[in-house]
Amino acid sequence: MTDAIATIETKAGGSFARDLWNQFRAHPGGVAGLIVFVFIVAAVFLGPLIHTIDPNKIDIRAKNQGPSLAHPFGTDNLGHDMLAQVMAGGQISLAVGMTAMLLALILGTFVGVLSGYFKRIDGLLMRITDLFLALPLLPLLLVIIMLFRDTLRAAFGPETGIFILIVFVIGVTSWMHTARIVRGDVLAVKSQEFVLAAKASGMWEYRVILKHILPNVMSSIMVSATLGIASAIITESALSFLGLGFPSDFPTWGRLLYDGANFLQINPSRVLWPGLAISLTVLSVNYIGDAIRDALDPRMLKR
Amino acid sequence: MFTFTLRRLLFAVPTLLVISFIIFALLDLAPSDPLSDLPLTIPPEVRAQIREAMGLDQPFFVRYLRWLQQFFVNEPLNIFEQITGITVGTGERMRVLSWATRSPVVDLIVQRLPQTLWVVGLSYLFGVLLAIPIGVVSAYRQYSVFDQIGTFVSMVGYSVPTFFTGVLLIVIFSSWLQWFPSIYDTNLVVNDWGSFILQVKQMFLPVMVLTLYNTSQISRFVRASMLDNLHQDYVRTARAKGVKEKVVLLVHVLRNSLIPVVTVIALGVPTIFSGAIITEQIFRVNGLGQLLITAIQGADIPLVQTLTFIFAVLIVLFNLIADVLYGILDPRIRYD
Amino acid sequence: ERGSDGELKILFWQAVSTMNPYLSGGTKEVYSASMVLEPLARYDETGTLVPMLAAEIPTVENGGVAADLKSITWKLKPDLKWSDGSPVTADDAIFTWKYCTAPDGGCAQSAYYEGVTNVEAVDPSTIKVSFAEAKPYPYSAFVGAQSPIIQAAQFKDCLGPKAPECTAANFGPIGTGPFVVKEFKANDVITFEANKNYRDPAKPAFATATLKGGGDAASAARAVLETGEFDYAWNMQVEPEILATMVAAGKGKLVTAFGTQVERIDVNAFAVDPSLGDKRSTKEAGPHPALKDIAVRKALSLAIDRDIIDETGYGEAGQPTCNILPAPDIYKSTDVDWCLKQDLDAANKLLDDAGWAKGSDGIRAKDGVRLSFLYQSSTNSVRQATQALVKDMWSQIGVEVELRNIAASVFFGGDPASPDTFQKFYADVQMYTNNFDGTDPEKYMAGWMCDKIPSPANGWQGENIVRYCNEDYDKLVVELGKTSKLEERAVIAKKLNDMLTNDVAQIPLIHRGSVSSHSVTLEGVKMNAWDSELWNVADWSRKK
Amino acid sequence: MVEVSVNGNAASGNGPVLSVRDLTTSFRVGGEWRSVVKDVSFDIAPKETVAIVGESGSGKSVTSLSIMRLLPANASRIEGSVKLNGRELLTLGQEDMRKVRGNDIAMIFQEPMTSLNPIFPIGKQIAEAITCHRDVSTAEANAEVLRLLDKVRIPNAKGRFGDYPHQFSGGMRQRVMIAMALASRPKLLIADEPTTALDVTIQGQILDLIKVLQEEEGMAVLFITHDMGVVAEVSDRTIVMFRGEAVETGTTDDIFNRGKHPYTRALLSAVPRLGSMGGRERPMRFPVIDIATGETKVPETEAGGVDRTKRPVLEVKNLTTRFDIHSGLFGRKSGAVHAVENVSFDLREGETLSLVGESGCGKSTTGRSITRLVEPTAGAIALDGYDVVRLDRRSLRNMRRSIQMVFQDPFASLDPRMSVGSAVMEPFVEHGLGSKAEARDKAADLLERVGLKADMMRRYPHEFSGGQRQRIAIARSLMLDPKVIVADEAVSALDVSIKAQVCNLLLDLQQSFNLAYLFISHDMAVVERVSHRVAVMYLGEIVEIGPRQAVFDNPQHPYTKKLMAAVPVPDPARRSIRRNISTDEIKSPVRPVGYQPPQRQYREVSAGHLVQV
Ligand SMILES: Nc1ncnc2c1ncn2[C@@H]1O[C@H](COP(=O)(O)OP(=O)(O)OP(=O)(O)O)[C@@H](O)[C@H]1O
Ligand SMILES: Nc1ncnc2c1ncn2[C@@H]1O[C@H](COP(=O)(O)OP(=O)(O)OP(=O)(O)O)[C@@H](O)[C@H]1O
Ligand SMILES: [Mg+2]
Ligand SMILES: [Mg+2]
Repeated sequence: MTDAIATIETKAGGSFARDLWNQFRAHPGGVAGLIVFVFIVAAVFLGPLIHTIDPNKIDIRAKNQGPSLAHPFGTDNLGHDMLAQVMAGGQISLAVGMTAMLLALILGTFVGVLSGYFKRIDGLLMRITDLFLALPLLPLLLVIIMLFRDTLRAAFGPETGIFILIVFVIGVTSWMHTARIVRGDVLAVKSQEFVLAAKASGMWEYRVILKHILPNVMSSIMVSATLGIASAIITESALSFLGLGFPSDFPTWGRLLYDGANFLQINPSRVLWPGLAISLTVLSVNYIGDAIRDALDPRMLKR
Repeated sequence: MFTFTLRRLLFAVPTLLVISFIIFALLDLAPSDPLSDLPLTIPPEVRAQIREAMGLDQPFFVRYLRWLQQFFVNEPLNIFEQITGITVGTGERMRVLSWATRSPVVDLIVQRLPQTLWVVGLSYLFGVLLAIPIGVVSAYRQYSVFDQIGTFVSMVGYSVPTFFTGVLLIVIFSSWLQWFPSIYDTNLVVNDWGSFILQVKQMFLPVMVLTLYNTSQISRFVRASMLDNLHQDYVRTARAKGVKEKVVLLVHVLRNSLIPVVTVIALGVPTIFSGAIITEQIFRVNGLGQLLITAIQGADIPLVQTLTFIFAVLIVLFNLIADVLYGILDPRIRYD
Repeated sequence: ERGSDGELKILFWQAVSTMNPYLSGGTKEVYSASMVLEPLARYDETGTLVPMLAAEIPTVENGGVAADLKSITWKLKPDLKWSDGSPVTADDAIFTWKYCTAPDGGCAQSAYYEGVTNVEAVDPSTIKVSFAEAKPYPYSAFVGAQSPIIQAAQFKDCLGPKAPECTAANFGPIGTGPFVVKEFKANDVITFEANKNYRDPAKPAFATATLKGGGDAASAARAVLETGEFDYAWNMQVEPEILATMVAAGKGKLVTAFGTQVERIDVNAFAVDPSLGDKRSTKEAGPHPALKDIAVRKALSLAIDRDIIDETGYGEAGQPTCNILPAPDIYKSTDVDWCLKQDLDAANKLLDDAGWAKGSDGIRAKDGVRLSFLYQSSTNSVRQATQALVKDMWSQIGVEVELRNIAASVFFGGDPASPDTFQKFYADVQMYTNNFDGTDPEKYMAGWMCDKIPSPANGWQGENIVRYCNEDYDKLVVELGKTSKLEERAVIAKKLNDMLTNDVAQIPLIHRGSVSSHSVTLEGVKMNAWDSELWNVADWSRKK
Repeated sequence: MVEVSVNGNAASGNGPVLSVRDLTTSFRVGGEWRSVVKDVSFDIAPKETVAIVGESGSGKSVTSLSIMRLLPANASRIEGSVKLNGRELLTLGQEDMRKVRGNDIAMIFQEPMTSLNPIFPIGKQIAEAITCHRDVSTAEANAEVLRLLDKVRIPNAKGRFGDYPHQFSGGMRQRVMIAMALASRPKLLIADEPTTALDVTIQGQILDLIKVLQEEEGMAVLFITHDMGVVAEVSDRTIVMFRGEAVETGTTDDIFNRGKHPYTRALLSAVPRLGSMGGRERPMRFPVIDIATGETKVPETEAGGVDRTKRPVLEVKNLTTRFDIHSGLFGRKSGAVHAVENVSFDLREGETLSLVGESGCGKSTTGRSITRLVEPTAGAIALDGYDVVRLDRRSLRNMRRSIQMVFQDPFASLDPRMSVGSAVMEPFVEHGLGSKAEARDKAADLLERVGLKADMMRRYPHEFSGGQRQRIAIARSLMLDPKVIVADEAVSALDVSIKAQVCNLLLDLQQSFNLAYLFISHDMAVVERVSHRVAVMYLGEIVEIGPRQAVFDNPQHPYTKKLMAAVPVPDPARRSIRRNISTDEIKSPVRPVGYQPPQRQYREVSAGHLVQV
């Protein structure tokens, strides 16, 4: 009888993903963020099909121009078309953001889950986390470039090689927060009875982790993911800002911003567009993260 | 609690040793060279002599052990002597010397600390002080206009990189309006009203940029934590007792909400000491961040090693402090 | 009148790390020390030697230099005083020599004392410097900002390995110059005050001076040219159009001086294919498959439009050049100018004639060797702009380029383990600036001799980065070493320069000047490329 | 007690303390207003105890919170009228309402664990209730707090003044809550399920305490519960709520003996009554009554017996499980929790052995030791041919096919992010017992067996009620065809009627699959109903074990007797009987290093009925 009551109250059917999407849609900031983000991604990847100027084409006669029909974002001091550069830079920045985030996420989740789940190695892993927090990024980057650049260049070509390096360095130095958060969540999830039930049914531990622990810490992981994209884009920008990072004919938003900073007064659009692109991307991604967190909030799932 | 702290402290020693070794090895491996900014006109033989004088020709382990001795024995003894005036032993011992300046690293750090504390520390403090009320009101009036705006501003605050806002602010306020200096004067001594105003002026822009960032981040934490607690049963109990709403909010909810926030704040303190590299660079505040970045660029290994190691110590220490604070603030947590 | 003009504010965007030029050879350290420490003689803005502590410049004619060129004798000005009031004597000079040559001292300027066998006091104010061999150009020890006299009394306990421990002395050396260090904050700011015992009672005009460090070139320029917060800023490596807008603000102006700096592209004589591993860029690797062809090298040089590079990256601070030895005037060759004007047609023709035919991808190749080069340089916005321009120009003659920029601390560092140093040159072409100190090019030109090629055998320590090897060239260098007459030396030096350019041992791009900016209210600045920029800071004053 | 008619205006001399008229409370859910309490009216006279009883979700708490106006202001709407001594509360200003709360009406909540602020000492929290309504000095307030703590029978009140909530057991915390509620001598005390989260023995203590205090203070009590036994014990009048409506109101006696509404009868029938099994040997199903018609849907029937000739499927010999406590600088062992000490029993096919005992006595640990979810310290366990204590990882996994667990919390024991279909199929798939399709067929079959529909497999746990979830958990445990099921408080968290259903289900399944149950519970009434044999645990040891009939009819050990006495009796006639239960907290099983547990002797009272001496 009470079963009947409960059944009345449940929404008929509806898969998990659809629920999630419905929750997500209820978050105006998240929806706005998603629209902006999709727009940026589309602009960056599809834009070059419309605006076909080669980003590395030099037209020295047309340098330092303001916005015009031919160059909607103006040109830089070598006569590169800024719109083409911003789009090309966006492709790299977004790709770096995504992949570095993924790497950081995988590492962070791995460490977080292990140290949350296995009490014995918790202390050790957390101290390793401390170590990585203390590691200076720049010397690490230099060392890694020295050790692996040529091998990677030989294997993947110069561009992909340096891409892998940068992504690796950013990923390897930014997983710690994810690890800490995931660890905390795992500690909470681990003590729930369904984990015990799974263990009691004779599942291998690793299967328990994969099928029960991980999905339940997903919400923090997703939030870390969105924050991770943002911080990876900013870190890459900061690396470019400090003069490391990609080769100079490889525009990224950070490098465009850095190179443009001095030209702010002559040609404000050089700073404005990449700066805006970085800020908007990070902002939209953060809003998406917020919405995902709200949507995945167990309080929302459990009535 | 005491034994917990003690045990963690004891455990910290080997941890830190390992960290120091790894950092040292990393720096040693790094291909940058302390002599790289010397003019190319200085011939190779002279360079070799300079290297030798720096001790660079010694094997890796010798250098590491020497650094350990200098850092863990000589420097503390030196500080001890300076404080007490008692001379221990001959009083002559090798201190950790920077390669670039040939002066004791610790002195450099002590010299840089004030600027960093003023600018980065103050903005952290402001950040915390602003974030708490903002977070509280945002959570209490969830989805209100204040909350929406606050959320947006704080999102912007930590989405827009400081190297963008910083450059923008300098051009607007230093170049066009000329309200604030674009260069931080570390020699300024605050001894009267006028110099105080100057100090405030030169700190304004960097502190503002960093405060915005810190406030944004911490207020998010406060808000989330407040929201968690606002719906707890004990809040209902307090209301059912007839406690005033203000007291419910500020005593019951806030106190509980601050527990996780305090640990987040504690974990953030080490970043004050690492300085805000980019912000310091942009506003030319010659603090610890700037010291570190010049040291890294100049491959000044003793300086980088010491700075990063001190940073590591702070991280480990504040991790511990965060845990201990948690235990103190939350009576339910009892380590041991 | 001394001290009447208040405070002088100088900005060095690379901060000064020590005031002892013997412990750090960095330009910024040498310049800042020159406000305090003085040599016996130094170069003026034209590159002429002028006496400082010395009463006059010794020459063979006035008997100061021995006829056999094996010794030089300096006389001090009368009544010279250190800033602490004690007299300057020949012993201080002797001590300075001992200080810099003491074993394990790591003296950065010991090259200035190379070949010096003895420094002795003839009398308290007369110093005799003896050389092991005849020195056609004996003005090295105690000459120029790099080799000033330090006070024996202050540094007497700082010899050899103890040198770095004398922090107080290194940060606040007692000198004879117009200023005295009041406070030194390493890598940050130095505060000076006027030297009460300076030999000219009317100077310096400023009572105090601060030398602030940190930031970047553009913001330093802004602080002088736009906001007027500082009086003088050094090394304005900023894109010309930015400087132009800043100058338009009317608060300051730019000053330029041309020394011997040449921005050049090195072309590697040896093969550098990564598959060669450790043999890369050494004789064992064999000649570079493409760059061994002079037609290719010449075409590369011809294809470059140096005017555009100058205009985008250097402006007033640079001039297109084909010379690797661009100054002083008597050494400057005027014979080679074939590369000054870009000539794409000629370059293409050269390559066509040499059999480098364009492939389907537009890249030239011959016998399976593609004209595809790795082009490395240090990280620096002007260099990266130049790289981009050159890449574009070379693409127009069917040459493909991969750019790489390496952190300066690595590129110019000598870490033998690093593959990225400019000495190792694991690239087809690379770009940087080099020059020589003072005005005499002998040592500089000797840097292209066969035995100066860096290799694992000499720990990659050799000046012949381009791995040029030409017997005729070596012979000429030896001859230069034996010639003491200035005019004859000049003829030989020019010949050497022309050989290098015509053989395209490297591609000179820009004769670079040093640019600094100073406030319009600052008077007396005489930009000097041969010595410290602050060489005449005693004469600076505030415009009334 | 004064008889007050339902529509209280016929009240004698003094009117009702609280008068609720047509109370309707709605919540805004997704933009729509949904009423969860509809037209509820009742009065409470001074010194009277009125109980509201009903299933979970029937609107009991919302009713009480509406009276207190503690619902979230922007998402709820309260209509009707609530008068306190004639004063309308619903239109009162915020500040005036605040003065009513805690002062005129006080409230105790269900969850003593979370209802106290964890970071303030309890003394301070009680004092706050005083100081926010009266202008008294701190010293006076503190003196008053001590008096209150004494009053709610907290031993050593002075010493515990500065303690924090987590340092108290659940029962003690509930006493603190009561002390807090009494602080301003309210006219009305609302107790919202004050004992639901507590142990039987503690529940008895708290009920007694409330009764005593009510008499002493002379206040009216609105008592909210879903437990008819509790209702019978405490209330003068009873309101039965069903889906937001008050379906029946009357004196408790009337409700119990002459309840008319089918729902009331359904509620009553589902209440396990201690002693109702007198004379029966085998477990018996609960009757289930249809709410709509009032007819008995499932009649009471006796369950199957046990074949005593076969070998037991589970034999436990001298099982001991201890948890080491480490402390000090180097984390040396400083003691141990003796959670399970020297426990022996056996279990046959088709048999239910119940483990009973108060919270923390080691019931769960025993269950987990048997499945090796915790490592036993000593002892031998033989399960279906496996030597459990000495298994390697692989055979342990196989062993677990023979023994499955069902846990207490139906909300926590299913992964919220896994569809129930996958959840049920999972063990089968993980053990590679067959294809996905086979797993699906089997899961569908089992879901139907436990009374759910196979097409629910695609739904997620949050779309099910607690009872349904527990069925799913049971279906999952059956997926591997186990011989033994450890049901760890499997029905404790469920509503009465659902509890009955799930118990019936368990009995059915036992018969069909010949399952052996290790039934862990602290609910004596349920245990009496479902088990063949009973073991009573106290501080990690079995103090009494034997056939159910023998233990219940003839309890020997003092602790067993105490447990029996604590069970509320769903008979209003026996209301005035007081138990005189001590106010002690539960004893701690923590022992220092080197502690030697005493050798225990057992006395056989009758066949198979052993008692510790
Ligand atoms: N804040 C709220 N917003 C929306 N719906 C609510 C809210 N609080 C309660 N409800 C709904 O009101 C109904 C009645 O809830 P209530 O808490 O009164 O039940 P109850 O009888 O006290 O049950 P239990 O025995 O489980 O405590 C439930 O369906 C619940 O989901
Ligand atoms: N993993 C563990 N580590 C330390 N002590 C434990 C652990 N698990 C249980 N205990 C302790 O062992 C004792 C017995 O616990 P157990 O959970 O078996 O009790 P229980 O009878 O099931 O109680 P409840 O009715 O509250 O579930 C308790 O004192 C408990 O605190
Ligand atoms: Mg309720
Ligand atoms: Mg239990």
